[in-house]
Amino acid sequence: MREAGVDIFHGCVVAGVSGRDGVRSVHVVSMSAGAGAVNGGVKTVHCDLLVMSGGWNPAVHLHSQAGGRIEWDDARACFVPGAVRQDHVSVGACNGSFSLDACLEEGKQAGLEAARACGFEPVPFSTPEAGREPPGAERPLQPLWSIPLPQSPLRHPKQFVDYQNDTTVADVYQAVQEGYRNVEHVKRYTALGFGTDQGKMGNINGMAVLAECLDKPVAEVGTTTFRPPYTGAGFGPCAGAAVGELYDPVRKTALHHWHEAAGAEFEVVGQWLRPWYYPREGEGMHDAVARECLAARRSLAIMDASTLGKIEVHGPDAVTFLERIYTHNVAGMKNGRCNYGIMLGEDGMVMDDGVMARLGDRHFYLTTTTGGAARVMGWLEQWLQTEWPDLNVYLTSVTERWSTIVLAGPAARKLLQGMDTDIDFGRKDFPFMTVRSGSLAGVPVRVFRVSFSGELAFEINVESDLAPALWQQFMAAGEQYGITPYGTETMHVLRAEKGFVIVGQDTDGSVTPLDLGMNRLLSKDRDYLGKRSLVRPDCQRPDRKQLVGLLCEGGRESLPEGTQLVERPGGAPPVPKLGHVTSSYHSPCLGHPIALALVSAGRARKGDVIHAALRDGRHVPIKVVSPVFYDPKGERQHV
Amino acid sequence: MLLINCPWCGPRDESEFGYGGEADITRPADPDALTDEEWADYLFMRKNPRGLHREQWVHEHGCRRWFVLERDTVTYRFSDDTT
Amino acid sequence: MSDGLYRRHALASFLEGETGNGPENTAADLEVRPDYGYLNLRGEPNSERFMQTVQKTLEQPLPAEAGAFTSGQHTIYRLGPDEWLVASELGTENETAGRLAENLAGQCYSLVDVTGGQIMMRLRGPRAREVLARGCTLDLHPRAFKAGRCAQTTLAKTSMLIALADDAPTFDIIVRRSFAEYAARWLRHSGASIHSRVTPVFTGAGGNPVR
Amino acid sequence: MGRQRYSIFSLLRNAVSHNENWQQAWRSPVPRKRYDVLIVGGGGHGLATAYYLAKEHGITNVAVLEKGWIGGGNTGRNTTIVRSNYLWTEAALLYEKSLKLWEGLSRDLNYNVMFSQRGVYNLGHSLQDMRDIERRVGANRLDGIDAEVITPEQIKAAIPMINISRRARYPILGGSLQRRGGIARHDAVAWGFARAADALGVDIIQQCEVTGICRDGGRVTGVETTRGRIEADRIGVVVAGHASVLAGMAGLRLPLESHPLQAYVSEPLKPVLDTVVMSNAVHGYISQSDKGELVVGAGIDAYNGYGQRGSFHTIEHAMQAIIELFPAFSRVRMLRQWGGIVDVSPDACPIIGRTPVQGLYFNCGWGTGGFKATPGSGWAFAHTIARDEPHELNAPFSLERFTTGALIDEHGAAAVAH
Repeated sequence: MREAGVDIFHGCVVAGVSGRDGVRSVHVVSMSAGAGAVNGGVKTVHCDLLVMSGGWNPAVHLHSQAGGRIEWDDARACFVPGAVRQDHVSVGACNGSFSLDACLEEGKQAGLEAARACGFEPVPFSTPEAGREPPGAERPLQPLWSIPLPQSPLRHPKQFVDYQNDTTVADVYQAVQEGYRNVEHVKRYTALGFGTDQGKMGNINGMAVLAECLDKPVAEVGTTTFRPPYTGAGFGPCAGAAVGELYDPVRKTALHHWHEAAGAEFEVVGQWLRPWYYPREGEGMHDAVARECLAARRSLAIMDASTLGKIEVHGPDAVTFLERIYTHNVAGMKNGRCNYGIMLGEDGMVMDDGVMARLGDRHFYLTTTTGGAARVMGWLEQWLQTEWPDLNVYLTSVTERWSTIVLAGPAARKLLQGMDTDIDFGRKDFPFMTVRSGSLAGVPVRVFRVSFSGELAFEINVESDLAPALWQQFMAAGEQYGITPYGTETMHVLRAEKGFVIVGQDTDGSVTPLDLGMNRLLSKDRDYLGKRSLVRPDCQRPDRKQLVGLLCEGGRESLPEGTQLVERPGGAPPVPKLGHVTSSYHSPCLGHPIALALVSAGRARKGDVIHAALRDGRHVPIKVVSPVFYDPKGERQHV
Repeated sequence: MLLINCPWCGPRDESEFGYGGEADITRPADPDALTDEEWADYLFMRKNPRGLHREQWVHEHGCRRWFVLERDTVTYRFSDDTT
Repeated sequence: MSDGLYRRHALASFLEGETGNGPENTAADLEVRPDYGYLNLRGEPNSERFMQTVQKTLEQPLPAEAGAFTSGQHTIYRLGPDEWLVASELGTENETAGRLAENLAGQCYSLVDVTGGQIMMRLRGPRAREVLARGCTLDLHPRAFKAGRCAQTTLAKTSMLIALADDAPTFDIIVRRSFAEYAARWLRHSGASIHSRVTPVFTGAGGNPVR
Repeated sequence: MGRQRYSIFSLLRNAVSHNENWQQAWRSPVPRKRYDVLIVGGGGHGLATAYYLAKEHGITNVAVLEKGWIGGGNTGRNTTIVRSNYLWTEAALLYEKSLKLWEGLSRDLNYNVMFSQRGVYNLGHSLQDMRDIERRVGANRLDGIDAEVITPEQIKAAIPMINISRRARYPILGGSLQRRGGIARHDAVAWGFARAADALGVDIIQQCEVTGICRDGGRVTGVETTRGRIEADRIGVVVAGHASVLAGMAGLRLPLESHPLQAYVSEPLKPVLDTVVMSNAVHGYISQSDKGELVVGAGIDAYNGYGQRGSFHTIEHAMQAIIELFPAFSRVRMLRQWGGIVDVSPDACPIIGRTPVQGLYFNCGWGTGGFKATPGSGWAFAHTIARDEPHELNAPFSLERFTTGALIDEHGAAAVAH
C-alpha cells in the first residue's frame, strides 16, 4: 500500500475532524501502546471522507434472549455467552471464537451433539482443512473505547458512540454526572442504542465508556437487555395470512346463501354473520323491521336461529350434574319438557341462558347464547372433569349438526299441520314448553315449542345439510300466510316487548338473577354454582340495579341504547347515575318506543319519573314501568 | 411459546390449550356453611407464586381433557413428573 | 324423502365461485369429499363389555391407541380417552346408531348423531405437508405423524381433525361446517404461497355439491 | 445546597460551562436504620407515593426501596397511554384525578414528562361495542370527564391511514374519543418523581431488594433487605407484578394473578399517527412516540408468569390486528419487543388500601392499566398511608370488596356473552 502511495500512521488515532458542511481534514495524534493517553504530535490530514472500522462483537443476542448469562471476556475485550438456561449452544463467532478452524470444530461438535440428542447416531466425518493459523497470528483486539484527550470528557470535541442517535462520550459522562448511573438509565437518558441498528454499532462502546466514567470494570457495568428481534421483523410477515378475509373465520349458517339472495343485511355476532333484517326495495331498516315485527305478531314469520349453541347431555348422573350448574328444578322436569334455564358464575353473576329440554331419563339437550356456545361447553366440561369426575355424564356439542328454524306467529301451527308430518301439532298434544321428535316434510326433525317472541312459535331443529330444503318448503307452504323472514333486529324488538333479556346486552357480568327478577328460577333447597355468592352483602343491597321497563313520558323519542339515567336534570359532576338503557326500540305493534333498563332499586320505583341524560345535554323524562310491555299474561304463546 | 405435554395427545403447541389457573382448589362441600371471608378466599385468593406452580390446562383444540401440570413461573419450564 | 328435498353441502356456495376442475400437475390437490354420516360415541374404554359390544356391532376394531384410526366399513377415529368418531356412508348412520343402541342397552355410554355438523376435505400431493404446515401447530414430519395416525389440532384459526391415510401423502381433514369455507379458503391461500394451486374440487355425485 | 431548577436559563448557563455543573437528579444515599415510612418499589407509583407523602402530608423521613434501578419494571415497559374514560364512577374518578395531576405534572415536578394530550380513540366493531361506548361516554360526561361518540367518518378524518371499509372483517362502526387523553414519556415520569421526592428529603435506595417483612404480633416493624434490616412502622408495598410475592412475606394471599403482557415498537417513521388508537375487539393499541416509533400493545398471555416474556403468538395477533386497522403498516418493521408482568385482579381494578397487618399497605392489581394512574395512584396511596385510612377516591378499591361482593367490574362490563 505504501508503494501505491497510501500513507499509514502506526500507533495513531483520529482526535478530531474539521469542516463545516462536510469533512475537510482530520487531526491525527499518536498514542502509546497502553492507550492510556495521547502523546500529542498533532498532524492535520486534508481529506473529505473518514471511514471507521471497529472490531467484531459476538452476536450474543439469541443466547441472552434464551435466558443465558453474558460474561465479559477481558482477553478478547468483548461479551461472550456464559451459562445457558435452555437447551442451546453458541458456536463460532457468536461464541467469541473468531478463527476459522475454531468455528469449524465447534460447529461440528455441536452438530453431532444435537443429532444425538434427537436420537440419531451420526456418521463420523471430517471438517474441511482450514489451514491452521500459527499461534498468535491474530492478536486480541486492543480496545479503544474513546480517545483519552487531556481535557475533561465533557469538554472533548464530539466523539460519537451511537452513530444513529448521535450519542457522544460527553453525553454518557453528563448522564452519570446527573445521577443516571445504571447502564439502563444511561441508555434511556442518552438514547444510546435506540437506533435501527439496535445498538449493534455503539452499545458495547457506550457501556465501556460508562465503565471508564464510573471507574468500574466493564463486567460490573453489564449490558442492557438484548431485546428481540435480532434485526427488524416486518409486521406483514409476522401477521402472515391472517389479514383481510382470513383475519378471523367468518362463520355462516347453512342458510346463509338464502339470506344473501333475499337481500339481507348482516350483523356481526362474534365470528358469525347473522341476518339483521331483510329490506325490500325502498325500505330502510326501520320500515323493514316494522314489517317483519307485524308479520310475526299478526300472521307468520320465519327466522334462522342456527347460531345458538347446542349441547347434548347423556348419562345416569345427568340430572345431578345439571342441578349443580343450572339454578332451576331439573329433577322435576318430565320427559319431553322444556325449561328456560340460567347458569351463574361462582360469583353469582348471570353467565348464560338458554332452553333445557329433557329428551329422556338420562338425556338432555341444552341451548346457549350464540356468543356463549364455546364458553359454556368449556365451563361444563371443566366442572365435570376437574371437580366432579365421579359423575357419569357425557357432553357432546351439536351446534353445527342442527340448524334451527323458528316459525313464529298465530299461523305457525296451521302451517305445520298442513305439511307432511307424523307430529301432532295440536294444542293438546304439543303444549307450550315441550319438545317432539318426528318427521316433517320427509326429514327427521326435533321441534321445540318455545317462544322468544311471545307468539305461538315452534323452533325446528333439522340436520344442517337439509335446512335449506326445509326452509324453502316453509317459504312455499307459508305463502298463503304471508310468511316473512326476519332477522336479529326484529327478534330483539319482539323479545324486548315481552321483557325477555339478552345475556350480554341487558346484563354485563355484574348482574345477578335477583337483579333480573328471576327469583322463581332459583331453587331454594339445593346448592348450585354461584348460589353462595347471592347472599353476600353487596348482592343483597336494596339499591342494586334491577331490570325494568321505560316509557318516554308522552314523547315519541327512542332513547339510544346505553343512555345513562339520572334522578333529575342538572347537578354538578359527578352526577349520581341510576343506571342505563340496555335495550331500546320502536315497537311497531304498540306504536311507541319501549326500552329496558337496569335501574337502581328499579322495581320499587315503578311509576316514578326519572330522566334520561342524552349526550346532547337534554334530559328526557321517562317513566319506570314493568319490563313486560306486551301480552303480560303470556296468553299468545300458550294458544 | 410453550410446548405442553397433553397426557393423552402428547406434546403440542401452547395455542391448542386453554389455561385454567391454580390447581387443587376444591369447591367447598357446603358453601352455605362458610363465612363471607371463607367464601371470598375460595373465590378469589390465589397463591400466584414466583416459582413452582401447580396449574390446570385443557387441551381445548385437541382431546378436550383437563389436566394438571407443575411449571416454574419464572423459567416457564414444566416439571417432568406431574400429571 | 319427498320430492324437492335435497341436501346442500356446506361448501356449495364457495365451490360455485370456483372455476374448472382444478389445474394439472399440482403439488397438492384439494378434494371436497362427499358427506358422510357421523356418530360421536362416548364410553368407558376400560370396560371390556363396552369395547366388545361396539367392535362386534361395527364389525371393526376400535383404535386402541391415542391418535389412531381404523378403516373398514367405517372409519373410526379415536378423539380422546373415551371418545370416538365413526364416519360411515351417508344414510347408513341411522341404522348403525340403532344397532349400537340396541346392543349397548343397559351400559353406560353416549351416542350422538352429528351428521351434517362437519365436512371432510382431502389434501393430497407431494407438497401437501407444506401447505398444511403453514397453519397447523402439529408436528407433521413423517417421523412424528405417520400414516394411520389422526389428531385433533388447529388449522390457522380453526380446529380440525386430521388423519394421514397414506404416504402420498393423503390427509383427510374434518372441519366443523361453519368453519369449512374459512378452512378451504385458507388452504387455497396457503397453496398459492408455495406456488401451488390448491383448487377445491368436489368429488361427490356428478361433481355437484347440491344434490 | 439549593436545588437546581430546570429552565431555559439553566440550560443556557450550563451550556456555556460545558454542562459540568449539573447536579444529580437524585442522591444515592446509604440507607438509614429507621424511617417513618418505607415504600417498597421504585417504579412510577412508588416514587409518586413518596413524593406526595412529602409534599401533601409533610412526611419526609421516607425511603423508597428498589431492587433494581428505578423505573425498570412496568414503568419502563408499558405503552404510555393516559386516559380516564372508565365506565364505573369509582374507577373513572380515580383515573380522572390522575389525569388532572398529569395535566400539571411537568410544572409541578419541574421535570418534563412529555405529557402529550393527543387524544385517545376507542373503536367499536359491533352493535354491542357501540352500546357499550354510548353507555361509557354518557357516564363519563356525567362524571365530568370529556368524552365523545364519533362516527367512522370522523375517525377517518382524524386518522387518515385507518381502514374504515365496511367490508373489513370487523368493520369500524364508530368509537369514542377522549381528547384530553394521550401519552407521556414513561422513563421521565419515574425520574421526575424521583428528583422531586429526593428534593423533599426522600431517600431513593436502588439495588436494595426486600427479602422479608418483619412483624411483631399484627404490626409491621420493618423489612429485611439485601442491604440489611430497615425499620419502619408504616410500609407501603407497590411492586406491580410482584405483589403476591411480597404479600407472601407477610403471610397474606391476594386476589391476584401475575401474567406476562407484551408490547413492541417499530422502526422510527415520519409522523403518521398523531393520536392513540385502541381496539378491544380486534385487540391492538397503537400510538406513535415522539421518536417516531409505532408503539403497539399486545394482549395478555393467559398463564401465570414472572418471566417478563410471553409467547410469540400473542405478538402475531397484535400484528394482525394492527394491519386490519392500518393496512399500510404491513410493511413496517418491528424493532424491539418486550414483556412486563401485570398483576390482574378479578374485576380488573386495583387494590389500594390497608391489609390485615397493621401498618402494612398494598397498592397493586393495576393489571394492564397502571401507567396512566401513576400520579393519582401515588396521591391516593400517600393519603392512605399518612392517615391510615383511604381517601374517598380509593375507598372503593379496598381488599374488603372481594368479601362483600362490591366489585368494580370493568372486566365484566367489557366482555360477556352476547
